[in-house]
Amino acid sequence: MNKRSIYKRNNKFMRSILERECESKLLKYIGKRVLLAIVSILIVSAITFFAMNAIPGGPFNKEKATDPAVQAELEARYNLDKPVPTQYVLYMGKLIHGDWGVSLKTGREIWPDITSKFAVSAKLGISAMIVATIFGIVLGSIAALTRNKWPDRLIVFFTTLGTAMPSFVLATLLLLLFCLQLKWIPVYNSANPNYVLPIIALSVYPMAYITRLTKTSMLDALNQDYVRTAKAKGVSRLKLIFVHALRNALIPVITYLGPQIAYILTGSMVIENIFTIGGLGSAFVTSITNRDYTTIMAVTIFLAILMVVANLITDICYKLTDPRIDFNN
Amino acid sequence: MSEESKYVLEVNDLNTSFFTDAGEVKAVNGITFKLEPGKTLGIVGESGSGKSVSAYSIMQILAETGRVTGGEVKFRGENILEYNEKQMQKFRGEKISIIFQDPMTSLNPVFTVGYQLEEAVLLHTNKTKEEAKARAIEMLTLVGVNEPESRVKQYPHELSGGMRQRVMIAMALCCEPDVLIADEPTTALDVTIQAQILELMQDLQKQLGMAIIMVTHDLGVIASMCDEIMVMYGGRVCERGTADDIFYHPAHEYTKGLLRSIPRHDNMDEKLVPIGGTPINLLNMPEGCAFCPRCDEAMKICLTEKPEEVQVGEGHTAACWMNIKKAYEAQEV
Amino acid sequence: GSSSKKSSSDSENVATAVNTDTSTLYVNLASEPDYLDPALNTSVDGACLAVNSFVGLLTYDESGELTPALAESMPEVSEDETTYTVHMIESKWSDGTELTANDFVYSWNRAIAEETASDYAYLFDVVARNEDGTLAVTADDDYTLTIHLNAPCPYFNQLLAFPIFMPVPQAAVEAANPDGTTPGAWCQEAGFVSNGAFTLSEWKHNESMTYVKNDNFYNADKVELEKLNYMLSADNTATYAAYNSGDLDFIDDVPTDEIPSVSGNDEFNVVDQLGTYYVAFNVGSDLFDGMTSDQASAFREAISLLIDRDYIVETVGQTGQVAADSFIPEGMEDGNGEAYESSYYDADATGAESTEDAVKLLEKAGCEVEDNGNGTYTTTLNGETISIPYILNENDGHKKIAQCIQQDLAAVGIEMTIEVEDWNVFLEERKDGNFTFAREGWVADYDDPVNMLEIFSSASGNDDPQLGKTDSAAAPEWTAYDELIQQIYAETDSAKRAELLHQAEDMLMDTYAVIPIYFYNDIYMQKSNVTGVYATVFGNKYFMYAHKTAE
Amino acid sequence: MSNELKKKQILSSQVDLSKFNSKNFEKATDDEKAQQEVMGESTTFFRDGMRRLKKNPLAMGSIVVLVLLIAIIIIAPIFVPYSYADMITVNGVRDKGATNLGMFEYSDAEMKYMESTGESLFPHIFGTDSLGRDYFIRVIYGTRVSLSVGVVAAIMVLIIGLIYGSVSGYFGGKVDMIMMRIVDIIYSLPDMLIIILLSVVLKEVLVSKIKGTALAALGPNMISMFLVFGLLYWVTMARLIRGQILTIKNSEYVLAARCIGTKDGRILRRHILPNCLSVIIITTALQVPSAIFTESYLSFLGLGVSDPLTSLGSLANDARGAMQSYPSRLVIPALIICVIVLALNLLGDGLRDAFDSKLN
Amino acid sequence: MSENETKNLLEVSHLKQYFPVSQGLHKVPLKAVDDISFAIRPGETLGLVGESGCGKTTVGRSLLRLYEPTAGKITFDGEVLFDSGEQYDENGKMIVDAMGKPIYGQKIKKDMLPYRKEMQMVFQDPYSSLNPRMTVEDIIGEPLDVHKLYTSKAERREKILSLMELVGLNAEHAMRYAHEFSGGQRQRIGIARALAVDPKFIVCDEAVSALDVSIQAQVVNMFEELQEKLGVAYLFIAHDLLVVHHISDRIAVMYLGHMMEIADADELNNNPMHPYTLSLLSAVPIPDPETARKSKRIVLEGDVPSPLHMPSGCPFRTRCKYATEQCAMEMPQLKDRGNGHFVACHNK
Ligand SMILES: Nc1ncnc2c1ncn2[C@@H]1O[C@H](COP(=O)(O)OP(=O)(O)OP(=O)(O)O)[C@@H](O)[C@H]1O
Ligand SMILES: Nc1ncnc2c1ncn2[C@@H]1O[C@H](COP(=O)(O)OP(=O)(O)OP(=O)(O)O)[C@@H](O)[C@H]1O
Ligand SMILES: [Mg+2]
Ligand SMILES: [Mg+2]
Repeated sequence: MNKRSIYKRNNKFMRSILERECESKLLKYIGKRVLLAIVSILIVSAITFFAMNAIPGGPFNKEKATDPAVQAELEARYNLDKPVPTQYVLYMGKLIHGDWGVSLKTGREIWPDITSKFAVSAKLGISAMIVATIFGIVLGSIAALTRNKWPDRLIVFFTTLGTAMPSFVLATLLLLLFCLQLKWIPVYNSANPNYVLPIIALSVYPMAYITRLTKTSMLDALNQDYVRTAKAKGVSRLKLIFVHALRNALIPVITYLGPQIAYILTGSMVIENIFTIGGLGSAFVTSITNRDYTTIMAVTIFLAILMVVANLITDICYKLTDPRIDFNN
Repeated sequence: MSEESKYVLEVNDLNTSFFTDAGEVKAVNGITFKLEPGKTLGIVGESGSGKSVSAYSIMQILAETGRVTGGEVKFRGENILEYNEKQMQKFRGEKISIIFQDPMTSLNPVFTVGYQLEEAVLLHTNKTKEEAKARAIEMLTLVGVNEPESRVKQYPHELSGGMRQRVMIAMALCCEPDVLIADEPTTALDVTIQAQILELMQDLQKQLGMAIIMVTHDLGVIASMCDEIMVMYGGRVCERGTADDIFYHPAHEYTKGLLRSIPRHDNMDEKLVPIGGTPINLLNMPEGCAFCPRCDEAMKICLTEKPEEVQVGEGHTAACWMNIKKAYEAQEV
Repeated sequence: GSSSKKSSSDSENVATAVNTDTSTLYVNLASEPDYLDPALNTSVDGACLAVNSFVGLLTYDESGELTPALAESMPEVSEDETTYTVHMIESKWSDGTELTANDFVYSWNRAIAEETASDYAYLFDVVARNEDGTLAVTADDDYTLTIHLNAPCPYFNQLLAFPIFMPVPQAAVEAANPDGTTPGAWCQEAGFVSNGAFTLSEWKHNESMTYVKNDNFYNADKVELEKLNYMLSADNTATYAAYNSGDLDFIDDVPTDEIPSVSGNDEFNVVDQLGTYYVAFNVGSDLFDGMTSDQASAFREAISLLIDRDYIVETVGQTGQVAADSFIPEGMEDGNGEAYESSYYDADATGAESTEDAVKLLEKAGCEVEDNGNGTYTTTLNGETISIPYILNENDGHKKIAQCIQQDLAAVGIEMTIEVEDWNVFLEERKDGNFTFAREGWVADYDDPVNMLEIFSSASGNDDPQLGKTDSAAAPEWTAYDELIQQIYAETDSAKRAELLHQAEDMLMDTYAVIPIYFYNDIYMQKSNVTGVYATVFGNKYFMYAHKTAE
Repeated sequence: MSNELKKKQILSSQVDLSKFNSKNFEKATDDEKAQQEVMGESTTFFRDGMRRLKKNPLAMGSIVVLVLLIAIIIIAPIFVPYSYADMITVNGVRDKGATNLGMFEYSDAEMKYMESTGESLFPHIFGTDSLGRDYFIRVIYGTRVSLSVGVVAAIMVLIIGLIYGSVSGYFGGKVDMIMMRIVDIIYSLPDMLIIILLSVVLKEVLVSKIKGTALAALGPNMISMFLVFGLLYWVTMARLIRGQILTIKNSEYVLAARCIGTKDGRILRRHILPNCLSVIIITTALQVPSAIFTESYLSFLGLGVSDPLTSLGSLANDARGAMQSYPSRLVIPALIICVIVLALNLLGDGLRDAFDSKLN
Repeated sequence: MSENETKNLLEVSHLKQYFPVSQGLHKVPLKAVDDISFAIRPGETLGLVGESGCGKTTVGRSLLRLYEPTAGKITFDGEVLFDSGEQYDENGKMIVDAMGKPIYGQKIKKDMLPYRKEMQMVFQDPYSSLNPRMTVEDIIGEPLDVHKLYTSKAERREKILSLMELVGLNAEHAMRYAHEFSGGQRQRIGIARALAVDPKFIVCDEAVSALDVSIQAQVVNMFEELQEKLGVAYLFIAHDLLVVHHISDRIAVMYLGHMMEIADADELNNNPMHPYTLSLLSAVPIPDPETARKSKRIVLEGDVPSPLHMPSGCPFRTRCKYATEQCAMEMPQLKDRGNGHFVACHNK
C-alpha cells in the first residue's frame, strides 16, 4: 500500500468519526430540545387546564336546562365533580397512557377525531404554505431586484393589500366573487370539495409576509461581499440570485415559516367556517365555546406538540441552510 | 510579440460614477494605466480614493447605482466595456480574477469551500464535476492549504482568516487568469498572516506568470512587491512610477505628505507630519486639484485648474502643479 | 366504456354538477350534530336527522297530523286514558333483523336509565313505573305494546312520535358500550343500524353527512330519494350562498338581512312553529330593590308596553311572525280539543302608542317621570337614571331585537346596555339568575301549554326569571304557581285542566317577568324542483318523501 | 543634480509653459483653500429620515390618506344630523320604511315630509341598515372605534412589551432566560381560550367598574380585548425590544458611557432607548393594524364592541349576512379597513426604510 | 515586578480574565488573558501589540474594570482598585496550600466611579463608539454631567468648547451629530470625551487602526501633544507595530493571552529576543523599498491556536521553530534580561 492510500483511508476513518460526532451532537441537541419541550408542554397544558376550568359555563349547559340528576351523572362520569387539581392529575395520567379521552359534547373518541381533522387542516395548510412560499419567494426576489421601480412598488402594494383585509372579509368576498358572481367554483360539493378558495384565503397573509421578508433579506444578501465574489467569478445573474443570494436570504424566511407551519397546519377557524371545512381550527374554537374540556386539552396539547416539532424541524432546516449555526451554542 | 499585445490590460481615461440620492459621486475620474504580463502594478491611496471602484469597473462588478461613464478597458486589445453581460460572465474569473479585502465576508457562508472552488472551475472549463474537484484540491495544495481533501468539505466559517484568504486566492487562480486584481488582500489579516499571504502571492506570480494589480492603502505592502506604483487621490491618478521613484523622489505633494505622515524606521524619533484637513468629499469635488484643500503648497492655479499628468522622469509621472511651477521658474530664470 | 366514465368524472368538477342528480337531496340544517342517538339528541336539527333515519310508533304526515308508523293504527286508549295499547306492524332494522315490541321496551328503559343520562328522559315521567324503577311498558307479544300512564296525558300520542321514543338496536348499543360510560357510541360513525328512511353512509365531520335510502324502512316504497346529503355548516351566509349557487336544494335558515329579497319568492317557505320569543326579567335582581312586588310588576309591565313589537316583527323578523300578546303561542291546543287562546294586552298598540300608559305604570312603580315635551320622557328612580343591562348570545337577530328594545326604552329615558355573552356563559348566567334582563325563547316539544308553563315552576331548571327561587321582597309570591302546575299534571278532567292552564298563564303574565315579543314561525327555502318536504310545528323536517325533478 | 535638470527638460517638452504667469503659482491662502472644502448641510437623524420618507410615494400617499380619513371622522358627525344608534324618525315618528335604503335614497315618509315642508333632509350617503339607521354615520363611528381600539391596543402592547423587553434585555443572564421562557410559553398558549377566559372573567369585574364612563359604551368585551392584547400580544414587542437592547447594550458607545462612569439608568435613558426608539415607534405603528384585525376577528366571534356602538369589524361581520342583497354594506367597511391597514402598513414600512435601514 | 525606582501610575499583576463559553452542555473558561503583569509610569506610553484575538482589548477593559477580572491585582496611583486575593512568591508562583488551593490574602473591590475620572479609554471604532443620536456637545458633555464637573450651563459649554479646541475640532461643530464627521474627526470627539474628566491615564484601544494613513498621523500627533501638555499616560493598543513603535516608550508583546516580551521601544525593535517578536517585526511591511528588499521575512507557519484549545506550556511553541520539550511542559515566566527588557522564553 502506498502512502497516499493510507492517508486516504485514514482520512475516511477520520471523516466517519467526525460524522458520528456530528450525529451524536444532533441527537443530544434534539434530546435537550425535547426535554425542554416536555416541560413547556406541561406548563402550557396546566395553564390551559386551569384557565378553562376558570371560565364560567360548563360542557353540559343547554338552552333547555339539563336535569340535575343527569348532569350529576355526567359530571361523575368525566370526573368533573372532583377538585380541579385532581382532575388535572387524572387527565395527565390518562394521557400518558395514550388515552386522550372522549369529547364531553359528543361522547366521541377524541384522538381519531383530532387526527382526521388535522389531516384535513394539514392538507389545506400545506398546500397554502407551499403556494405562499413559492409565490412569496418569487415575488420577494422580483421586488428586491427591481427595488424602487414599478414592479417592486406593485408587488409591495398588492401583497400589503392582501394582508389589509380581515380574513373573514376576504373569504366572504372570494365566495361572493368566484362562487356567486362568476360561478367558477361550487360553494359546497361534499363528494369533491374544491379547496382553491380556502387555499387562496389562507395563503394570502403568509405570502405577503414571505414576500416582504424575502425582499429585505434578498436585498441584504445581494449587497453582501460574497455575492460580489461570485459575480467576479463569472456566475450568471440568475444563478447569482437564485443560488448565491437566495440561500442566504432564505434563512429569515425559514425562521418565519417554522412557527407559521404549526399555526397554519392547525387551521383557521374563520376559513373553515366559511368554506365548510372540517378542520382543527374550527373544532378548537367550537370546543372552547362548548366548554368541551377534554377536547380543549387534547387540541391544546396537540398544538403545543406540533409547535415544538415544527420549531425543531425549523432549527434543523436552519442548520441545513446555514452551516454557521452550531447546535451547541 | 506584436505591439498591441505587449500589454495584457490597458485602461484609458476610465470614469465611473455612482448615482445616489445625494447626487452623482464621481468615484473614478479618468484613470489610465497599462499592465504588462507578469508584472505587478500597485495602486495606493487613502480610503475613498477610488481604488476599489477602479478595480470593480474593470471587472464590471459595480454596485447597482454605479456606472462606467467613459473610457475604455482593453484586454489584449479588446475593449471589454463593450462586452455584453454574457461575454462578461465568460470573461470574469477566466481572464481577470479578483481577490477581495475581507475573506470573512467574501466567501459565501452557506456553501462549502469545495463547492465555491468547483463552481469557478466549472464555469470556465468543460471539466466534469470530478475533475473540477480534483482541480479544486490541486489549487488548495498550491496555495499551501494543508489537508485539502478534507478542507473542500468545510464551510468558510470553519476556517481561519488566513486560510480563507488562501481559498480566495485559489479560487481566483483556478482558471489561470492573465490578470489578478488583489483588492487589499491582506488588510483584514494579522501581520504574521499578512506576511504569509504576500509571500504566497509573490511565489504564485513567479510560478504562474500572471500580472497582478495590487490595491492597497498600505505603503509598506507595495514597497517591495510592485514593479510600478500608482498613487490615487480623489479618483485621479496623482503619481505613478517605480517604487524607488515614489518613495525616494515623490513628485506630488500628496505623495510627499503621505510619506511624511507614516512612521518609518528612519523617522521614529521625529514628529510625524500629518496631512491636514479631512478626506475628500466626492460629492463636492474642488474645481481644481482634488488635493489642494489639504495641500500646504497649494497655489492659485491649484484652486481652479486640474493638473495634467506630466512625465517627471522615465516612467515616472505626476499630476501636480508644483512640477510645472518648478519648470516655469526654471524657464523664468 | 371508459370514455363515458371519464366524462362523468369530469362533470363532477363543474360547479353546478351536484344538482343535476335528482336522486340526491342536498340539505343544510345546521352544523355538526352532537348526537345522532335519538335518545341523547337535544337539538332541533338533531331531531330532524333523527326523524329521517329513525322512526317510532307514530309519526307526522304531510299535513302535520299524527299518523301511525310502526304502529298498525293509532294506539288504543283505555277508558281512564291511562293505558295505551299499540299494535305494531312487522318491520326490520336496516341490517335486516326483526324489529319487535321488545325493542321498544328496551329502548325506552334505556332512555330513562341513569347512565344513559338523557336530557329528555323527563318526557317519560308521564309513564308509570314498575317497582324496580323500570317503565310500566310491556311487550305483550312481538308486535303488541302496552303502556301505563300515571295520569291521563292529552299529548301522549305526540310523544310517541318524539325522537326519544324511537327504538334503538339493542345488540349494537350494548356492544358499543361495554362499561356503560359511552351510551352514544353505537351511532357515532357512519354505518350504524337504524330503522328510518335513511341510514348514514358517510360522515365527514364538520363538512357533510351522506345518508342512503334504507330498503328495510317500513315505507320504503314511498321513498324516491336514493341519497340525502347534509351540508354541516352553521354559517348561514355560506349556506345561503350554496343554495343560491345551486349546490343545495334546501336550507333551513336565511340570513335576516337577505329575507326581504326572498320573501316574495316561491322557494321561500314560512311555516308555523309552536314557540315564543320573549324577554325576561330576573325578579330578584337589584333593579327592583326597594320596590314592592306590585311596583316591580308595574315596572315590568311598563317595559312590556314600551316594546314596539310590530317594529321588531317587521324589521327584524320579517317573515310574518305574530306579535305576541300572551305567552302561550298561537295555535296551541288546550288539551281539551280546542285552540288555547289568551290575550293580555293589545300587541299592535305597544311601543310609541302606549308610552303614556307606560309612564303611568312607571310612576306607579315609584319612578319619577318627567315629560320632555317632544314625546320623550326622562325617567329616574331615586334620582338616578335607570340603566338595565340586557344579556343575549351572539346572533344577528337577537342583537337587532336588543337594539330595537334599547331604542324603545330610550323613549322614556331608560337606558339599556346590550351585553353579548358567550353562549355557555349566557346559559349559565340566565339559569343562575345572574342577570337583570335577558333574551329568551322557548319552542314547545309537544303541543300542550303545560310544556310552556312548567318551565316557570320553581323546581324547573328553566325558570330563568327566578320566580319562586329568590327571596327578594320585590319578587312575586310563587308557591301557588308551583301547586297549580302540579294540579295540572294530576288533573284527569281535560276541561278543568284547560282552565287550570289559563290560571297559570294569568299568574305568569301578571308578574310581567316574562315579556313575550312574538310567536315563532319557521322558514326554509327549497328549490322549486323539489316537492314533498314537510315540517312540523316543532321544527322537524321530513325529507324522505321528497320528490326532486330535473329543473 | 542632473536628475533635476533632466526632469525639467522632459517637462518643458510636454507642457506649454507660456500659457502660465507667475500669478498662477502664488501660494493660495487658507481661506481660499477652505472654500474648496464645504461640509454638507447639517442634518439630524430625523431630518435625514424625513428626506428619505418624502421620496417614498407609497408612504407619502398613506400619510395623505390617513390624514384625510381622520379629518373626516372628526368632522362628519358635526354635519350629519343622524346618530349611530337612532333609527330614523320622520316628524318624531319611527319610520318603518326607512330600512335598507340604498345610497342617497330617501324613504317614502321622508319624501312626503320633504314635499310637504319643502325642507330638504340630509341624504343617507351610504343608505340605511336593516334597522333603519343611517349607515354613513355608523361607518364613521365604526372607523372611530376601530382606529382608537387600534391605537390604544398598540400603546398597551408598547408599554408592556417595552417594560418586559427592557428588563429582560438589560439584565440579561438568568433573568433573561426565565423571562424568555415565559414568553415562549405564552406564545404557545391558545389565545382563543385566553380571550374568552378574560372576556368572561373580566366582565364580572368590569361591568360595575366602568358603569357611566365612556368605556361603558365600548363594552366590557372591548376592555377585555385591550387586556388580551396587553397580556398576549406584547410578547412579539418584548422580544423585539429585548433584541434591540441586547445589541445596543453591547455596542461600543454604551461601553464608552460605562467607562465614563455613567449609571445604568442614564445609560438606558440616554443611550439605549433613543437608539431603539425608531424601531419601537415603527413596530408600534404596525401594531395598530394588527389590533384592528384582532378586533374584527373578535367581532366575527361575537366578542366585539357592544351594540349599538359599532366598529368596522362588526359592521363588516354584520353585513356578511346581507352580502348578496346589499353588498355595499360589506364592501364599505371592508374597504375602509383595507385603506387604514394598507396605509398604516405602507407608512410603517416607509418609516422603517427611512429610519431603520442598515444604509444609515 | 521589581521596578520601583519611580513610582508607577498603574500596576497590574497576575491579571486573569476568563470568559465562560458554552461548549456542548458545559461551560468552559476561555482564557482571554492569563496571568499578565505590567506597570505604567506617569506620563509614559506603553504600547501593546499582538495578533488579533490575543487579548489586548481584554487587558484594556479588565484593567478599567469594564470587565470584572477573574483574578489579579490592579493598583492605580498607589490605591488598590481590585485584588482577588491570591498571593505570589518571588518567582511569580502562586502560593498554595497543601491541597493546591490558593491561600487568599485580602480581597478588594473598590467602587470605580471616582477612578473613572482618572482612567479613561479611547475606542477603536470611531463609528460605533459614538452614540448616533447625540450631538457632539452631548457626547463630550456626558462625562461632565456624570461627574458633575461644572456649576453652570455656561461653564459646561465653555468646557466643552475648550475640549473641542484642544483636540482640533471646530466650535461650530458642537451641535452636529457624529455621523456627519469623517473618521479622524470622530476619533477626536472620542478623545475629547476621554479628556473631559482630565484623566491621568488613557487606554487607547486601537485608537488609530480604523483611520486612514494620512489621518492616522494627525491623531498620533495629537496623542503625543496631549501627553506633553497634560502628562497623561497611555496604554496604546495597536497591531501596527510601526505606529506603536513611534508613539510608545515601551512596548509589550502579547500572544494568546500571555505576555511574551516587554522592553523599551527601541530596544525591542533593535534587539527583539522572543522568537515571536522577532517574526512579528520581520513580518511588518516596511514602507521603504530599499529596506524591504534587503530584509528577510521570517514567515510563521500556521495560525494562532484557538484560545479554547490552548497548547500546553508555552502557547507559541506550535509555531516556534526553536520549540523544545521544555516548552511543551511549562509556561516560561517573564524574566528581566537587563535594561528592563523582559522576555518569557525558555530558549533565549
Ligand atoms: N455603491 C456606492 N454608492 C455610492 N458611492 C460609492 C459606492 N461605492 C463606492 N462609492 C464611493 O466611491 C468612492 C471610492 O470608493 P472606493 O471603494 O473605490 O475607495 P477605496 O479607495 O477602495 O477605499 P478603501 O481603501 O476604503 O477601500 C468613495 O468615496 C465611495 O464613497
Ligand atoms: N465578552 C467575551 N466573552 C467571551 N469571549 C470573549 C469576550 N471578549 C473577548 N473574548 C475572547 O477573548 C479573546 C481575546 O479577545 P480580545 O478582544 O481581547 O482580543 P484582541 O487582542 O483585542 O483582538 P483584536 O486585535 O481582534 O481586537 C478572543 O478569543 C475573544 O474571542
Ligand atoms: Mg477599497
Ligand atoms: Mg481588540
